[in-house]
Order: sequence, then structure tokens, then C-alpha cells
Amino acid sequence: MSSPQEFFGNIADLIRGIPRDIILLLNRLPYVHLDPENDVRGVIVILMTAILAIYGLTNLLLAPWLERKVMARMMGRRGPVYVGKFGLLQLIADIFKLISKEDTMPMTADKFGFNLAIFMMGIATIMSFAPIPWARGVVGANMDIGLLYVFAVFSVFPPAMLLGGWASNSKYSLIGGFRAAAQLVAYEIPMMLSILGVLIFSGSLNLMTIVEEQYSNGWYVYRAFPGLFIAFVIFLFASLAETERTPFDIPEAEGELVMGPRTEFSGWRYAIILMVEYIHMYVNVILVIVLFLGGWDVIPVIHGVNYPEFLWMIKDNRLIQFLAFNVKIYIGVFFVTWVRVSFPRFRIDQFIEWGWKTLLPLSFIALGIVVVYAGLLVA
Amino acid sequence: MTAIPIEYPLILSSALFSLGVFGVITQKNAVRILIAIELIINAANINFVTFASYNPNADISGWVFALFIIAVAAGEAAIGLAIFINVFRNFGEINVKHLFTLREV
Amino acid sequence: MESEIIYYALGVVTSPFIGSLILTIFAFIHYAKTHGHEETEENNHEEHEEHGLKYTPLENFVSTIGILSIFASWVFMLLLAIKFFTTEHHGAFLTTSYDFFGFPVTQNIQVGLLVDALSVYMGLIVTTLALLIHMYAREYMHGDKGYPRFFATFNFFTGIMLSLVFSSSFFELFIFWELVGLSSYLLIGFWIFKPSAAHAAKKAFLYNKVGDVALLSGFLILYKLTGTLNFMELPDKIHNLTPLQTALISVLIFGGVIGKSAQFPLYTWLADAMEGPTPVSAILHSSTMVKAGVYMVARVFFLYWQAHEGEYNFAGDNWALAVVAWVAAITALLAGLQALVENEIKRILAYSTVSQISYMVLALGAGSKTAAMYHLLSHATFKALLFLTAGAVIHVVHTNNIWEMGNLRKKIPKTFTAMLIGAIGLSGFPGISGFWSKDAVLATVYYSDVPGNKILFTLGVVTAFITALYTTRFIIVVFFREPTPENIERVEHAHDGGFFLTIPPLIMAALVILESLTFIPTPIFKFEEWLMEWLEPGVHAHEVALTLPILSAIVVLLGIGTGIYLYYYNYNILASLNQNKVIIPIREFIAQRYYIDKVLYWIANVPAMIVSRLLQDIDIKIIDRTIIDTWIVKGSLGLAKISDVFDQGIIDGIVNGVWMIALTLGRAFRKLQTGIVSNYASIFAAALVIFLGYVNFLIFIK
Amino acid sequence: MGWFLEANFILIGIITILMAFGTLSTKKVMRAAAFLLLTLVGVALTYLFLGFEFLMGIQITVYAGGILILFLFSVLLTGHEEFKMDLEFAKENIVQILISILLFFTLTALMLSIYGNYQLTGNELVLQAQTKGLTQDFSVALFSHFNYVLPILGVLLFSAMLGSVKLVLREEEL
Repeated sequence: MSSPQEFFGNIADLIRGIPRDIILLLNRLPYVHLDPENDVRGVIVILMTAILAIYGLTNLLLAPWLERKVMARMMGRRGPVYVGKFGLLQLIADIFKLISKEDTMPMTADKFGFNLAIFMMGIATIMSFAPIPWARGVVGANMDIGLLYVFAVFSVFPPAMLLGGWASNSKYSLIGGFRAAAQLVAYEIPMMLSILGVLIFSGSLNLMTIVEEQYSNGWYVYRAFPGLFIAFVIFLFASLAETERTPFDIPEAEGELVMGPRTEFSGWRYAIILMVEYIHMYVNVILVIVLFLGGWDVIPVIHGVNYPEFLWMIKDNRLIQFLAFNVKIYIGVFFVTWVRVSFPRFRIDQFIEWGWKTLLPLSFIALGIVVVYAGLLVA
Repeated sequence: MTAIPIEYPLILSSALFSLGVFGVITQKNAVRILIAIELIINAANINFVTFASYNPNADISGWVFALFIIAVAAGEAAIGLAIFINVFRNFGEINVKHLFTLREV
Repeated sequence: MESEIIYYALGVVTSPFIGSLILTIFAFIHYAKTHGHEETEENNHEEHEEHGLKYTPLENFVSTIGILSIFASWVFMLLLAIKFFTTEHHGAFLTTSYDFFGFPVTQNIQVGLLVDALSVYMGLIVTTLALLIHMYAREYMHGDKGYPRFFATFNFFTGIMLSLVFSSSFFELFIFWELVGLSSYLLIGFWIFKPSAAHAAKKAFLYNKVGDVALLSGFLILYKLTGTLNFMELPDKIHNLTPLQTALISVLIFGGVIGKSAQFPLYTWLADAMEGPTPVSAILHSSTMVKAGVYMVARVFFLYWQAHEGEYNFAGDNWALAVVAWVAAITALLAGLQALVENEIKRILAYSTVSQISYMVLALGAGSKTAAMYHLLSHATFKALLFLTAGAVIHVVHTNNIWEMGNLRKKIPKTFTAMLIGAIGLSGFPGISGFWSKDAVLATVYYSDVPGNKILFTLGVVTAFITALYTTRFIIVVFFREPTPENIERVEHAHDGGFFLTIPPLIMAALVILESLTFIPTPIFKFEEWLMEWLEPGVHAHEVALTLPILSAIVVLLGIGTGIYLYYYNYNILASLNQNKVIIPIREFIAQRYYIDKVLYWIANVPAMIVSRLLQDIDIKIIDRTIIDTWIVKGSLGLAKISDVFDQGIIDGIVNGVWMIALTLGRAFRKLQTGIVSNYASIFAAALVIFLGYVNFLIFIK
Repeated sequence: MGWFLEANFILIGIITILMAFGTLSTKKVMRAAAFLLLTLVGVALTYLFLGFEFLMGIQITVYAGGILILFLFSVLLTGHEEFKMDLEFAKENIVQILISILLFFTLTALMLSIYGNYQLTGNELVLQAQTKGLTQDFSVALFSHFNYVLPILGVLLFSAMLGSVKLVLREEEL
């Protein structure tokens, strides 16, 4: 290890090197002829993705804890304190509790749909970690269609919700499923429209490229002001709605629908659903950061301001980039919690109307401003 | 990346196509018929993408067409399902074997 | 650089249109809202307290849009002029042109913008005066129900004139030429409830059309012979024409000028056009419509010059310029005489305009574009000024007749000052702008080689005398003479108008003074030579003998002196002159406009009536009675009988057979249609299998 | 490592075909829709193998996220009938089943024979596409040479949207 700033680069190179060495070893066996450059690419991708996803998941254990703590403090309580230091291990204890419970399923439920919905959601959430850049060069799968991939994976949620709601064979679940699907569909459109402004500037769907562009030209929040700022706000609220967090947790609305489409799930299935919900929130926060808040970039560049050399050294340091990214994620999680504690729930018709009649035109306006700005930039 | 022979996607597409046709001519529920039609469309799409990908002249018009087809399928599904909902409202069912008001009885 | 100039020119041309478009839409909405309340004379002249001069929000909006769009045009024009005159473009053409629709028939007919010294010079005059007149119209039209309509049309008119100025081909010029006619029609007949206004508008339109036919045939012949209509290409192509062809085309094109620029014998419409609002008269006379003819001749001056080239022999073919010059000289004299006997102030100015335009055309006929444009500039300024002030006078005393005014100089001092400056310019008082430009025209005529140039010069000098005389006449009658008893009350209440009614005329007066200072020839800077350098590079002015300006100054001073003597000091002589038995018939002859209208009516009417009577007889006797009543009726009866048999027997039989076949087949095939979707789909799939199997079979065989 | 990709492709193809069969043979329409989702994902993976990852994203987003929701909603709105493929079904629809099987064979034979003709001329068809930088090429082509496609799609989808809204609204709601 030459210096701390190359630490993460070396780790990434190490991960890339391991499968190559394994293949070189395998080539010594009879009848095996493998090309160490081309054939290991997929393996590297899978390996990197797995490592980063595992990192993300472990990291994620802290998010619910943080949320509960912050919520408790905002409500004047203390939150979890008994398990581990400051109650840090509370979530692990919860998971063990859920897994060790009896595996029950309603008798009239549709078994196929009941299980399929859980698996689809679980697999999709974990898949969504693949193209996320954690620092320069530290990424699972550096794919051209990164953003589209994330949205494609997320778009499996509405049918899964509806399927799960239907398969439970309970009217609360079914209504919850309907609401979830309607909400997800309604808020996907302003979400998509608000990222178009980002795409105009980045010129790529690749999340790495998007972050690199922000690294050299400034974060998107304050560029093309106020076009991309409006887009940022829209994206933020739409992603809160996508993750069905309070104040947008209409599908599960305890007072009306018990737990929405999740009502009949229990035991390990409920654990998976909890995990899915948190990962969904987590990845959405990451998307907000990557698309608008500079991703792993540490110091935002301002057009026309020359930074001294040491600031660029800080910006180029991968370790600092990685840490900054994590800090941003926690700030995001804190923000989400804050919103959850502060606002009451919307009513379903208000909410859908807000999506179609306010956010959609607003996102068009934002897009128009960005287009005019980009046109001026080109001209 | 050059390993997959062209036969595989072609067979896959013809199998999907035949299954779709089978669905269209045997099913009674109109929504199921529409689902079968989606299968047929997907089979056609696979063929477009295949021949475009294997084209030695690197012509991508097949891909553009595939994109076009997906969008057309979206419109088709929306219109078709709207029609079925209307049919359900008027007749109380969407069993195509019972919907023959155009026939002279 | 060049593209910059073209963009400026585009800005100049389009901004009035944009304003006009907005106002038109607005006017439509406004009239739809007010349910198109008929404009009538009663509700149009709402009296308003002068001190409580309040614009309604509607008027504020409309006039702001109108003035702003013209202001934008003016700013663009200034930028364009600065760019053009500070860079070296002696005689260079800058143009963008687009093929017109790309039809094979219209090859080489292009639409574009032509920016050269002439068009920049003209555009500068048009935009500046239009801006001031728009500002004036803001107050003048106050309280009129047609306020939005007026500004929309007015802006449109300005835009059309600017487009005409920047036209790059004859075709384009003709389009805008006709549109100028249309918009002047709309503006002259602006007060649609007045029959006289409607009549004047129709008259202007029809008189213009007579000239336009000549113009159209002229440039179509040109197109046939040279194959192009572009001003840039024409000078090169023109050398292949014979002198006769050139002369013919030139004279035909001059026919258009006779109509539009009000030359003898088609000039009477201009006086009637005074029925329009005063801003319309001002812009019509100063810079736009009537000057369009002068501008066009200057634009295609190479054509006339080509006709004129070589030895000048009247027996031969080269007589185009002579026609121009003689028509102009005659018009100048006739119109000047008529201005002397008119009583309505606006009509006096109108005939004065005709006379002055004839000066410009005379300069063109004598072969000098520069002198014409020189006089155009000075005349445009002071004539616009005179009209605006005349309008102000009419506005405050509510009459048009000069004999009903009098001694107004103390009541309306600002207007009086402005009008006096304009009148001094018009009369050609030595040292003032009109004097220098008129002098240039007369010198050109004197030194030209047009046949009878000395006679033309004499006519011009006489006209100058008359000009000074009638100018003095109306100034004295309006401002110095004591009013008659029945008009005292009317005059007593007169006072100056509001801001917009006084400031634009004063600005114009300042412009006249500025021009006068500029025109004074000094050894360092001579305006005429500077202009000639730009408009006609390579041509040099004659050395003018000092006797000419002295003669001209004497004549003008004589005219002014006569006027003061006749109308101010010794009014009795005038009265006795009016009673003179020799003078009365001449006066009557002039006041009846030399019976030109009647003659024209006779020419247009009598032959047509004779021919139509003849044709009526032929129609009734031969066609109706013989051909239709006997031959055609009987023949068609016979044919009808034959076709009846054919219809009943053969066609009905075929139709019946067809439906029977269709019925039988339909009964047979009906069994096949089960109405169930799946069955159709099965049959379709089976057919697909058979078809694919057949194709497979074919490939297998191969 | 060609065999690895080949094996993967065959596996995914077989799963896709099985899912498609499941779509047609399952008892409940809702389940059929779920199977359709899996079929669509399988087809999307096929696109990935054919080097067109962009269409994979579009396929999943549009089909699975958009069209399938429509199906699920309309299934729940129109009620679902029980359906079962058993021996009696086979007896009733023997002709239709035969037609489908024949169709599969003729179609496959046709396509393979055309490919065979290709081979005879010495131009063997091989997969041309490279994955890297391809999305960019495709989008550039979409906005330059095929720039009419997206406007046409916009008009088409807009009219489809209006049409379906008009169809579904009841008379008194209009």
C-alpha cells in the first residue's frame, strides 16, 4: 500500500486481479483454455457487485437504527438502548426474532403469487446496487445504461406489489396493492422527466460518467438555476413517494388498511419485506445524491472560480471520496427520517392529484428551463 | 461474444410465436388472448433484434424497429384493454365464445 | 459582418409586422368582446376635456405596442446604417435570397433582402418619420373607437413600406407595391362610416390599379427578355436589349409611378385621400406611399440610363427619360396652380406634395438619382412636419377651411413655430433645406441633355415661384389674418395640444433646421457630393454656375413678397382679382381640376357602354332566340328520349342482376361466418401454416 | 468460454419458453400475468445476449413496469374465470393444437433453411455487436438518421392515450 489515497484503488485492482489469477491457475488443468482478459469480465462484475452490495447491506444495518434513534429524539424518547452499545444491534436482534418465528401463510392465499412477489422484490432490490459508483473507479458494473438499469429494476415493484396484494386474498391487501401500483406509476413519470435535465448535461446514462461530469463542472443542484433545482426537489419528493415513506405511505396507511399489501406476510417474509423497503429507500437516497448532489465528489466546483492545488488533491483522494459519499448517504437518510416525523399523511386522491397536476407540469417547466439554458450554452 | 449461433434465438422466437398463436386460437378470456398477442409481438421483436445483431453490415434499423414495436405494443395494450373493459361493462363478461353479436343468428 | 447587416435588416423589416400581428389579434379580441359595436360618427367624436386628457388602458396598451415596435425598427435601422456607412461598401450589394417555392416556372425569381446605400438611406427616412408620426397618432387618435384597428393597420403599412424598400427583386417589389396599395386603401377609408372616405379609398385604389397594370406588363416583358428580375443581376443582363425594348419597358414601368406617385393625369386621387386621419396623410405624403414610385425609379435607374445612353436623338428610340421629365414638369406646374386656389389646408398640402414629387421625378428624368433622393429627404421631413401641424391646427379649431381660421399664432405658439419652420422649408427660402435640394434639381435640369431642357428649367422656376406664393398664402391666412366675425369664437378657444401633439412636430422642426445646417455647401463637406459618392459612385456633379442659386433665391423671395403683399398688406387687390372676368373662368377651370376626372370617367365609361349595348343586342337576338330556343332545346329532347330507353332497358337490368347475384352468394356464404374470434384466428393460422409450408417446399426444390 | 454463454442462453431460452407455456396453461388469469412478467424478463435477457442492453432496459421498464400493470388492473376489473388445460381440453381443441405444432415446425424450418442458404454462399452469420459504446451509437442514430421515429411514437402514444381514456370513461363522466 503506497499511500492512503491509493488504498481504495488498490483494493479495486486486487478484486480485479483475483479472478485472473484463478483462471491462470485453471489453465494449468488439462482441456481448459480460458482467455484471462475477456472471460473474466463477467466474473469481475459479479464479484465487485457482490462485495459492494454486501458493504451496502452492512452499512444498511445502521440506517434503521439511525432512523429509530432520530425519530425517538425528535419525539422526545430515547429509542433502542438495550441491545449493544446505544442499541446498535437492535436490528440484528429484530431480524433474528422474525426469522425464528413460525412460517405462516393464509389458507386461501395463492401460494405461487405469494412467494413470487417476495422473491421478485428481494432480488430486484439487491440487483439495484450493481451500477452505483462508490468512489472513482469503485463500482460493481460500469454499464452504459446504468440509470435505465436502476429504473428497470425498480419498475418490477408495482406488479410485484399488486401480485402480492392479490395473492394474499385479503381485501386490505388488494386495496393496498392497487394504491401502491397507482402511486408508483403516477410518480414514476415526474421522476423520469426530472432526470431528463440531468441527462441533457451529462449526455450519458452511465452513473460513473454522470458523477465525473459533476466532478469537473459542478453539481447539478445549482446548475441551470433554477431548472435543475426544481428537478431536484421533484425527484426528491417523487422518490419519497416511490419508497412509500411517510408522508406518502398511503398504501400501508395503518389506520385504514392495517399494513397495505404487506398485511398477510409474516416471519421471514416480513423480514425480507422490511429489508426491501429500507434498501429501496437507501438506493433512492443514493440516486438523489448521484444525480444531483455530486455523488462521491467532495467539493463542488463553481464555474469561474479557481481552486488551489490542495483542494484538488482532496477532491482526487479516493478514500475521502468514499467517506464523503457515505456521509452524504447518512445525511440523506437523516433527511428522510426528518420528513417522516414532521408531516402527516396525505389522502390518496390528494396525493395522486398532486402527482399528476402539480409535479408533472412543474417538471415540464423545469425541463424547459434546462433546455433553454443548455441551448444558450451551446449557442 | 461471438459464440451464440443464430439458430438459438430463431428457434426461441418461433417457439414463442407458435405458443402465442396457440393461445390466441384456443383461449376464451379476451385478456388472455391479449397476453398471447404480447407473446407474438415479443417473438417478432426477438427476430428483429437477432437479424439486426447478426447483420454483417452493422445496420441498426432492426433495433430501431424493435423499439418502435415496444411502443406500439404499449399503445395496443392500452387501447385493447380499454375496449375489453367497455365490453365487460356492456355484456358482463369477456368470453369471446359468447360475443358474437355481429353474426346473423 | 455581412450576416450582421442582414440580421439588422431583418429586424428592421419584421418588427413593425410583429407589432401589427399582436395588435391585429388584440383588435379581433377587442371587437369580439365589444360585440363589434358599429363605429358611427356620433360615438366617434366624444368631446374630452383637454386638461383631463386621459388615455384608457386599452389605448395605452395599443399605442405602446405600436410605438415600441416602430422604435425597435428604428433602432435596428440606426445600427444597420452605422454598420453600413462605417464599413467600405461602395455600391456593394448584400443580400440573402431564397428561391420562390422552387417552381420551374418561377426560376430566378427570388425573395430576399437587398441592402445597399439607396435602401439604407430610404429606410432611415421611413423609420425616423414613422416613429415620430406614430407618437403623434397616440394623442391624435385619442377617443376614437377604432384605436386598435388604426394602430394595427398603421404598423402594417410601415412594415410593408420597409419591406418594399429592402426588396431584392421586381417580383418581391411588386408584391409589396400592391400591399402598399391595399394598406393605403384601409387607412384612407379608415373612417368607414363616412361615405366620402370610402369613396376616396376606392378612388385611390382604382387609380393606382391603372398604373399597376402598366408596371406589371413592363416588368413581365423585362422578365421575358432577360430571364431574371433580380436587381442585382439585371444591370448585367440589360445590355443585350435593344434601345426600343429598354425604352418601352422604362415607359411602362413609369406608368406604375404615374399611378402610385400621383403624376399627371392620375394625380387627383391624392387630394381626395385627405379623408383619412391626419397621421395617415402625413406618412402617406412624407415618406411612404407616394415616394415609393420615386424610390422604384431610382432603384431601376440603370434601365432608364441604358435607354438614354448613346447619342440623344428624338427621332430614334431613346425617349424614356424625356417622357419622364416632361410628365413631371407638367404635373409640377398644374398641381402648383391648383394648390393656389384650394381652400382646405390639407388639400393645399396635398397638391403641394404632388408638385414637389414631380420635382423629384423631374430630377430623375434629367438623369440624376442623387438630386431626386436629395429632394426626397428634405421634402419628406418638412412635409411630414406640415401635415402634423396642420392636423394639430384642425384638431384645435375643428375645421379644415383656411378661411375659417385666422390669427392663430398667439393661440398655439408651439404649433405655429413648427409649422412656420416647415413652411419656410417648403417655400425654398434661401439657406433652408428646401432651397438647397430644389436648387440641386434645377441645376440638374439645366445641365442635362433632355430635349427641351431649357423649357423644363423655366417650368421648374415658375413652379418654384408658385410654391413660394401658395406657402405664404396659407401661412398668412391661417396665422396672421384677422378672423372673420363668425369664426372669432372658434379661434378664441384654440390652444396647444398635449405632449404628443406638440413634441413630435417640434422634433421634426429641429430635424429641418439640422438638415438646413447640413446642406449648406462648404469647402470641407458638401452633402450632395457625399450622397452622390454613395448612390452613384463614379459620376461627378456639374460645376454649377453661381447665377442659378441666385436666380432661384430671387424667384423665391419674389414669390414670398408677392404673397405677403397680396394676402396681408393689400387684400383689396386680391378681392378685385377674384371679381375679374378673365380670372374667374381660369380659376374655375383650375378648381375643377382641369376636368381631368371627368375626362378619365368619359374614357373609361363611354366606350364600355357602347360595346356593352352592342353585345346585349347580340345576346338577346342571336344567341337567346336562335341558338338556344330552337337548336339546343330540340336536340336535347331527342337525346333524352334515346337515353331513357337505354337507362330503362340495359342499366337497370345490369343493376338488378348484380344485386340478385350478391344476394344469392351472400346467402350461401353466410354459414361460414360464425362470429367467434377464435374460429377466424384458427383459419388464419391454418392459412399461415399452408403458406409457410409452400414457401418451404419452394426452397427445398431449389 | 463460448460454451458458458451458449449454455446460459439455452437455459434462459428454455425457461422463457416454459414461462410462456405457463402463461397459457395456468388456471388463473392473474397468474398468467405473473408468468407473462417472467417471460418478458426472459426475453429481455435474450436481448442482452444479443448485445442490445439498451432494449433490455426499455423492455423491462415499459413492458414490466407499464403494460403489465395495465394487464393486472384490467384482469382485476373484468373478473377472472377459471381455466384448465386437461385431457378434455385437448380433445376439444385437437385441430388448434395441431395447427400450432405445425406452425412451429414450418416456421423453424423456414428460418433455418434461409440461414442455411446463407451458409451455402459462404457468408456465415455471426454476432456482430460489441457491447461497449453501443448505446451511444444507437442513440446517435436515433437522433440523426432515424430522427422521425420518436416524433411518430409521440403522436401515436398520445392518440392511444386519448383513445383509451375516451373509451373507458362512462357517458356521464364525459
